[in-house]
Amino acid sequence: MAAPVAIHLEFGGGAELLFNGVKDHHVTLPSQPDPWDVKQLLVWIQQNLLKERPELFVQGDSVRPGILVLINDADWELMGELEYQLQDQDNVVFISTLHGG
Amino acid sequence: MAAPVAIHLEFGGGAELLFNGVKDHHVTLPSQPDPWDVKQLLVWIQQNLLKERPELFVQGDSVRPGILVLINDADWELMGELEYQLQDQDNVVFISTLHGG
Amino acid sequence: PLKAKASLSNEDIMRYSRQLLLPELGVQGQLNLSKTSVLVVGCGGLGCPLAQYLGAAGIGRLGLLDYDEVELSNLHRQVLHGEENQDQAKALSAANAVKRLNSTVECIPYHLQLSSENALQLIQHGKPLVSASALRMEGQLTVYNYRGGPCYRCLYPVPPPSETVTNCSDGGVLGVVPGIMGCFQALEVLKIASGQGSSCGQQLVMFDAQDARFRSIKLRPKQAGCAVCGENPSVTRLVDYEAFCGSAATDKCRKLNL
Amino acid sequence: PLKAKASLSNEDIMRYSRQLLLPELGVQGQLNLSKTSVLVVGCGGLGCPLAQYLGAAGIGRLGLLDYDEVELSNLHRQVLHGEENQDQAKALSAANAVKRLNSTVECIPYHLQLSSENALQLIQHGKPLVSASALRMEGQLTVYNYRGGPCYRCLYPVPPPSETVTNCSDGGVLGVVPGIMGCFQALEVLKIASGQGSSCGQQLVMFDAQDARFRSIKLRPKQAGCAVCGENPSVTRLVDYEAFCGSAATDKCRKLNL
Ligand SMILES: [Zn+2]
Ligand SMILES: [Zn+2]
Repeated sequence: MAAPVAIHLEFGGGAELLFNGVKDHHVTLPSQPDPWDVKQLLVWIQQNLLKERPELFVQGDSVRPGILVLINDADWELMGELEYQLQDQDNVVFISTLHGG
Repeated sequence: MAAPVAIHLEFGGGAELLFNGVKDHHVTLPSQPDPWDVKQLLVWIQQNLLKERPELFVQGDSVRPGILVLINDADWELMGELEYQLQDQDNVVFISTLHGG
Repeated sequence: PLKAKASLSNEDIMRYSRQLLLPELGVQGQLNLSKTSVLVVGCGGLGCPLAQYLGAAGIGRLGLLDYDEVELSNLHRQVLHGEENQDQAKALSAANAVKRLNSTVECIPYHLQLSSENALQLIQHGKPLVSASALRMEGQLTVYNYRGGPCYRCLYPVPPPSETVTNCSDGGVLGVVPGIMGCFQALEVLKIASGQGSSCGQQLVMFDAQDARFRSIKLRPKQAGCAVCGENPSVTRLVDYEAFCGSAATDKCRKLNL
Repeated sequence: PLKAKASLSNEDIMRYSRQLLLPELGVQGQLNLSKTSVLVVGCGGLGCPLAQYLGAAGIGRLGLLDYDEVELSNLHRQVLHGEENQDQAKALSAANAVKRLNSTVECIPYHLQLSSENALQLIQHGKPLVSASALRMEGQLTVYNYRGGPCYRCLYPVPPPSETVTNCSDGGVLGVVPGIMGCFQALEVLKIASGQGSSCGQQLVMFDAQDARFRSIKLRPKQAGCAVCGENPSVTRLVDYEAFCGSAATDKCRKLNL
């Protein structure tokens, strides 16, 4: 069994509007047989945090195009994307790309 | 004997011009009988780093008026000023107040 | 004193529609802006963008203070003025430019130098002061007299020796650096005036344009022993700022509610 | 193409004296600016301060592109325009305003929408793109196509669904937020054009105006499999940006060397 994982989730660029406008979430992912990866985190967020319109957050088993995912202040592409295994105290940011000026 | 202390010194707002324009200095203060405090650090900086015009950096045994001192991103006034005892890996910033626009 | 508007006109609603949509501002925030007076001290590199964005956003009254006239060497950063305004008073040139953008703002040019004598008439004691400066490739910003934070004198009880004070004519400045800092001042003024509140009280914000890096540090609170704002103030009238800190007061650009 | 100046005139030396003093710029940096052409795509909330500070600093040629006309609801943030410019083409109004500030800059207004057809004429392939956006109380900035960093398509291989794209008319925006971001764009353009170099390549800079907080995050490098800039590009002509991302291209304000 993998131990519970405490992580910090942030939503920005408008993505927070899908979470009652709350930008910062300190959450603990429960103990489970295998380590938590980002793919499982997305499912957990949908089931536990997402308040409305899931199609604005996910597409298939990934985030929808136009949302950047950052793990510990780096583009998730540098970290293994969906396969990245979450560590205790990780910081995961979902930022919607702004279009405006 | 207190062990050597490795600290990060930063100069900004023009104060770096007294240090050959170098803003970041990683230095190790040698072992000495008592713990290092900021008052002793100022003497050490004058003897080891300061390149020119000490009167633009110190006045008496403190920094000259118009230079703010920050210890680990907080005003040194909150930390005990000259009496603060330096810890390994501390970050000390000397920032000259800008006048211009 | 400014008369408070009871409601927004149709033209106001049209003009400010994009910011009225913001939950952080809304109609009440806009009405709050319209009853606020701001004194912009210095219509230079900081004061130009500051006045421009305060005027555009619908501040009620804008005092524009500068003793100087527009010169060619100002135009790389003092973007409210134009080539045709050379030799004109900066206060007047700035007021005319803000009027072109928003004629509903009451602009009052003061072609004079802030001194301990006239400051008492112009500045209401204890109002927040959004102060910024910019030199070379660096900027700094602090909100003084705000929610338990320090006043200028709390932070600098002793003035810096005048020979240590560098200004833009000596040290140079990239024009867009005061541009960024002046916009930042406007943001904090608008947050305070609309009722949202500033997040920069008791903070020093530092900007390094070379690294494109901002950094905030926590300052001391209001000092009980401060000669100006402390429990037993020894300075009960405004000190002459220039005498106090030895630099031309107009090098600074600051905001004070009237 | 712009002819390179061999030296600065006396008037140039006077006008730019405060920035010529900077070791980071100097005479060579100023000459570099004078031989650079920049296309400002969109003369709105970002493009106004961007064009203003690029013009003031002495960029050689400034293309100003916008298909839209000035409306009252623009003036809370589009500070190059004035009340008298309502119904005028933004590109023209912006060009006239920059000219008033610095008549030595060659301003070329383009009253049209950027499309895959005209983009090929206007934009030189592979030049750095300083892109920013601002909405509500937030801003973002990235420099694309710069020193091994990604292009837009590397970062967003699939366009966002159009129903997820919010613009200023839907979401609202505090005017000074694009003010800060447009100044920031100008800073990075000036650093690139003068030869100093940008520190924002392969970075996303995010600004939260409510907390007055900036933050930078590291982006992926240029992607070998990218359809535009990769090793086997499948897109060999410019894609229609609007078709690609489903938002009006003019909501964005970007810079491209000609
Ligand atoms: Zn005080
Ligand atoms: Zn690419």
